[in-house]
Amino acid sequence: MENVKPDLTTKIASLTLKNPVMTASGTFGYGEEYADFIELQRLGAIVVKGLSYKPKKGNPPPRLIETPCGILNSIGLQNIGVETFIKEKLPFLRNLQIPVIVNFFGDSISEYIKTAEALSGVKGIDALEMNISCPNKEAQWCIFGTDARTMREVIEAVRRVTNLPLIVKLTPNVTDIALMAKIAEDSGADAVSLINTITGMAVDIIQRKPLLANVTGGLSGPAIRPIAVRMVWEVCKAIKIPVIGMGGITTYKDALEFLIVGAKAVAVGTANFFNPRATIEIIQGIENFLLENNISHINQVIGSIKL
Amino acid sequence: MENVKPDLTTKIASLTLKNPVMTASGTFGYGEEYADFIELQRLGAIVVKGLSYKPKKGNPPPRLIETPCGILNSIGLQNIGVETFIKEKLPFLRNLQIPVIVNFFGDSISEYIKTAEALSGVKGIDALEMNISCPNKEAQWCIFGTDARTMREVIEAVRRVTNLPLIVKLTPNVTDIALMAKIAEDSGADAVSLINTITGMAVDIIQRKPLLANVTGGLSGPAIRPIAVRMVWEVCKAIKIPVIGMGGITTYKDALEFLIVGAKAVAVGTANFFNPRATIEIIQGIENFLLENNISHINQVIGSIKL
Amino acid sequence: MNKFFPAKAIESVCIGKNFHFLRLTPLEEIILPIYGQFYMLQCGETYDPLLKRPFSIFDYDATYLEFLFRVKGKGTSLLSQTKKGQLVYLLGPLGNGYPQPPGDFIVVAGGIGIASLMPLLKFHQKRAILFYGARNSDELVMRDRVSEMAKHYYFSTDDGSIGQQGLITDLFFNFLDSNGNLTNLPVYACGSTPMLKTLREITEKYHIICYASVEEYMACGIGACLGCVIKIKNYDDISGFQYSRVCKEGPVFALKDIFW
Amino acid sequence: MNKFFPAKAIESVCIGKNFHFLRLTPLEEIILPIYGQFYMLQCGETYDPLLKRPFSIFDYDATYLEFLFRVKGKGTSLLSQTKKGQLVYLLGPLGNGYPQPPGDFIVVAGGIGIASLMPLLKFHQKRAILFYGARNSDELVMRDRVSEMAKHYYFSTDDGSIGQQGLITDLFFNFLDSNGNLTNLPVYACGSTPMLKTLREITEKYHIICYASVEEYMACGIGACLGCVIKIKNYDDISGFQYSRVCKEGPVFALKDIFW
Ligand SMILES: Cc1cc2nc3c(=O)[nH]c(=O)nc-3n(C[C@H](O)[C@H](O)[C@H](O)COP(=O)(O)OP(=O)(O)OC[C@H]3O[C@@H](n4cnc5c(N)ncnc54)[C@H](O)[C@@H]3O)c2cc1C
Ligand SMILES: Cc1cc2nc3c(=O)[nH]c(=O)nc-3n(C[C@H](O)[C@H](O)[C@H](O)COP(=O)(O)OP(=O)(O)OC[C@H]3O[C@@H](n4cnc5c(N)ncnc54)[C@H](O)[C@@H]3O)c2cc1C
Ligand SMILES: Cc1cc2nc3c(=O)[nH]c(=O)nc-3n(C[C@H](O)[C@H](O)[C@H](O)COP(=O)(O)O)c2cc1C
Ligand SMILES: Cc1cc2nc3c(=O)[nH]c(=O)nc-3n(C[C@H](O)[C@H](O)[C@H](O)COP(=O)(O)O)c2cc1C
Ligand code: FES
Ligand code: FES
Repeated sequence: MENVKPDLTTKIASLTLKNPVMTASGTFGYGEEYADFIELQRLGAIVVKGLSYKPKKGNPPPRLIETPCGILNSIGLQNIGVETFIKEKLPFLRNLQIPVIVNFFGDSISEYIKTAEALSGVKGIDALEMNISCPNKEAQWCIFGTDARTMREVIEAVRRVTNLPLIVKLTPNVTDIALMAKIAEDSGADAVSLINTITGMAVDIIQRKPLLANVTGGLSGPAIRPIAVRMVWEVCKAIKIPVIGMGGITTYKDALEFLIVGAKAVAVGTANFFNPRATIEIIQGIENFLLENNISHINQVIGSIKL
Repeated sequence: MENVKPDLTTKIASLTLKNPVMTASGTFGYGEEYADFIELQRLGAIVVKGLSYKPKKGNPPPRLIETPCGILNSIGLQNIGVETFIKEKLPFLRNLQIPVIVNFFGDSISEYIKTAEALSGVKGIDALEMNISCPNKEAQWCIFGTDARTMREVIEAVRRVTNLPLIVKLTPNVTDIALMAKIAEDSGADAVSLINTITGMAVDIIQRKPLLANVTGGLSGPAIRPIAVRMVWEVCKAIKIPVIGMGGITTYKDALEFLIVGAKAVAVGTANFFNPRATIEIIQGIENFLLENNISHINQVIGSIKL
Repeated sequence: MNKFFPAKAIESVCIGKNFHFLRLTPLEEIILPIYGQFYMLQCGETYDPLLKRPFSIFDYDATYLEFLFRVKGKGTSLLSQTKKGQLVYLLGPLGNGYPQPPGDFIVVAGGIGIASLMPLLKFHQKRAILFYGARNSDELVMRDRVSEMAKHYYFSTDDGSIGQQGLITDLFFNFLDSNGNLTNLPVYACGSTPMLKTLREITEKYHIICYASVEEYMACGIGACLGCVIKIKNYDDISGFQYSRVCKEGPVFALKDIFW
Repeated sequence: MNKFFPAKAIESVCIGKNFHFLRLTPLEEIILPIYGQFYMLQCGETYDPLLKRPFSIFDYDATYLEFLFRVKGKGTSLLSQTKKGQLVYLLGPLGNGYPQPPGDFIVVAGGIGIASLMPLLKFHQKRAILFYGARNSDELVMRDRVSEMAKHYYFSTDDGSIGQQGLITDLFFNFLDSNGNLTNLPVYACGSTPMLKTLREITEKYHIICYASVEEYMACGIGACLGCVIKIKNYDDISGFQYSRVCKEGPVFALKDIFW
């Protein structure tokens, strides 16, 4: 039998990705950092570091520490702000001819609105990913993504001001992730992505103080993969809009776990740090897997789990 | 200066432990399995595999799979039941002259009551640890430990029927662990222990089916330690009753992280599997640490975190 | 009784693509294993891989322990990089082991399953009729060393590169067919699940007693985690089965008792 | 420009308790580093340790790369077990490197900090006045190889086992005190934070330019994660500082600009 190159095309709302592998926000800078290592054009999509309206300094160091099979980080959402991004980083990304997804956040609903508006209608930005795992300035006790009512409010507000495909990025620090996904769907999201990092902490036993200046940080990397796969599976069962899966993906096998439980695309995060070629190797690995198993289209893998 | 042997004594409700290191339920069998490897008498306390009123067969295999720095298990609470435990396992444990804590669970409030009653007033059982991370037969949509109202109900019910020190074991699969701990405290718990395993999933990409027969399982081991430390820290700040910390503890350094954020004792779980001498090495390690740092009492370490 | 102890690698050699042989000298007095028992071996120095891996004892006396294994995933891959002189930590001997053969007996080994059966052959020299099959001659590892212990031996390979072409169970079946008098010998077997399933059909047909060593994922190896269970027939229970721990009640079970 | 490439270990030797020397031959054409740059080296084969570790380039040409490191935790411990012939994956060259010295210059090295400064000495032979201190003579590693590149050299150890007893910064301070004319030479430094802080006091006092290579935990090494920042003075910003990435804007900073 002749081996035909399998079709890896997948759709996230109105975006068509030539393959289901994208980068996870905050782990791929603004793309250019990885240009020495891979052909960026081969990516399914590129998701940039989370932006706020104004530049943000981020947290004091130390900001990261390795833990067993994972890392804890508290970058504190340092970023260059919307304006500088559009001026200095977007032209390069636009040239790549692949979907550019801009991750953004705010510390109040009005900040979210302002940022979404500033990013909409800009040539070269193909979709928005809304990070709702951020502290809520107005209600000190919660982050946007853990309280159902606040979450609905902020998503609806953003939905009203943008026509771009809107991906809502869910936090795993909740009791019922499927419920949160449902709320995102009902509030107007075109897709959801998950998981963001899981809150963790590490202690310097000699100094008796936290190893991160910010006390707690977000856990990512292979350690969290089983939790992420479970959550993506729960969400895929609960909603109809596309799901982008991530959390600890390091090899094509990991990526396939997420696709099999129902994710339409996956994002590679921490793995980029220890293997700058991870995304490309994963794309290649998925393609080979389909070839070897005589599967002509990635759609036949997505959601194919047998229970 | 002369080095005096440091005092490791710690108190959990009315129990006095000669050191803060206990075993985590389900990872130490009924104690006797480890008698070849360590002097069981040296443990701070022993916590046995979770018991239900009647014996339980547990889940079909495969029941466990290794994941990066962790394991996923779905034993399904297989156990020999209260009666056989008291008859066949307790005499051995009683002889050890260390506190014996019995972990138990039910699938309905009445099962919890029945089991707690059967375990109370039995010579050799020094405290009960109530596992509330079990599916609730009466309310299919929840497990006891994730819904505030159900949790309160079941703890209050058990509290009414036992005078033994009651430890409530919290599940980490919640948005706000401090809130759950507060509910346990308010409902009459004498102490809380955390964390139980985090729900996860792994997929066989060739067969396209879950690697565990039960689909999902509980993640434990070093991978989850940063999450556990964070949760223990949050709980210690929120309640006054003693906290027993666990999740990924493998070395004395890990144990100290939990003690420093405020746990009065720690439990060692998955580490027993790959190092049957883990508990003893941790006790020894803590003792040496205190000696080297001229700390005379473990109380000076507990809760000593500087923020 | 079992122990957790360090041993020193005195031989560590690749014996064919993806097969490795390890000979260790225990650094403490050991408890002598019995045939069919196994050890948990630490692979690597960090938390990944996390768990020890189970391996049957291939050969031993009071001064050495030998293991034969297939390089499968990351644990065995690291273990195969063990250098001469390096320390290896082990836990064991574990499990029940094979019951003592009453006289002559039959051994059916599928691939690396031979590792578990070797001590039976060694301690009952020239008493066993050995059936040993593998994918090809390369994977029929240590065949000279094991076959010289047997009274008679028969090899098979999937590709016919050595011995008879085909499955070892076919070879065994044909053998029984033409040697009816041998159906009163007990069979000792270790191999893949498909092999054991076929073997069960055969031995049930001839009413032959068959002991099989089986595999299941293990965490503790000492009966504490309840992770390694398989379904074993139990007519005292209304369900007709019970879960037995491969590491404690096994790894050797009467093949007829396994609930597949 | 930087690259991710494999190299083969051609020398891997312990050079004193907890110190290791590694010489690699790149298996691909490399981009030549400049002094003060570093590489991220993969330690081990599994996910634990997860991240690559940063190491300064100690010596190099187009055909080899050398690293000198202290065995600290699990990453360096695994790396120190590299066997001759083994593959090591690296990413680099990374970071900014030291600015070119205009003529003669001063080098102040604390312990393993020497690794970062060696190429400066090598590529400007007999131009540097070297101050090299460590805890004791065992930890004053490679002192012959580095000192022969210097114009003058001075050693110090905490225990006085070699060179002058005391801190290298004290030695340096006394030297300046009695050689006032040398305060116009730029200083290149690498060592512990306390050492650099003292050095800052000294160099500020004498208005000497000082370039220091600093360390921070790193994940990516290429400027993408923003994990490795330190506070750098920036009077254009109302806060008076900015966070700069050690892996990209550093690891070499003008010592006076560091906001401690
Ligand atoms: C009692 C017993 C005796 C054994 N004796 C031998 C022997 O003598 N020679 C030999 O080559 N192999 C033997 N095996 C199988 C051997 O344990 C596995 O091949 C090995 O654990 C694979 O580890 P890995 O990390 O290389 O593979 P991975 O697939 O990366 O392992 C991942 C996880 O799966 C487990 N696992 C994978 N395959 C098996 C398996 N077949 N059985 C049990 N657990 C498995 C591992 O222990 C680990 O926890 C035996 C298994 C058991 C249960
Ligand atoms: C630019 C740069 C150049 C360096 N050059 C050298 C060199 O030439 N020789 C040498 O011996 N050391 C050098 N170091 C320090 C070296 O990177 C650490 O000692 C090493 O990462 C420790 O890893 P570990 O796993 O053994 O220790 P662990 O303590 O187990 O490491 C845990 C984590 O902390 C990080 N870490 C620990 N110590 C340091 C440190 N001092 N700096 C940065 N990260 C650290 C590790 O990278 C890892 O992520 C350099 C560091 C940097 C930033
Ligand atoms: C250093 C770092 C920075 C991150 N920054 C962002 C961010 O700005 N916005 C966001 O939505 N997620 C951010 N994330 C989360 C990742 O996008 C991803 O959801 C998470 O790391 C899990 O995937 P992984 O395990 O593959 O890394 C960040 C993660 C890391 C490790
Ligand atoms: C195989 C296994 C069985 C367990 N059984 C129980 C149980 O019966 N009851 C319970 O409360 N917790 C049970 N646990 C949870 C542990 O007691 C502990 O909370 C958890 O594993 C986290 O600690 P660790 O990372 O040190 O293992 C079990 C854990 C494992 C791995
Ligand atoms: S491996 Fe733990 S009970 Fe068998
Ligand atoms: S290490 Fe990632 S930005 Fe410097």
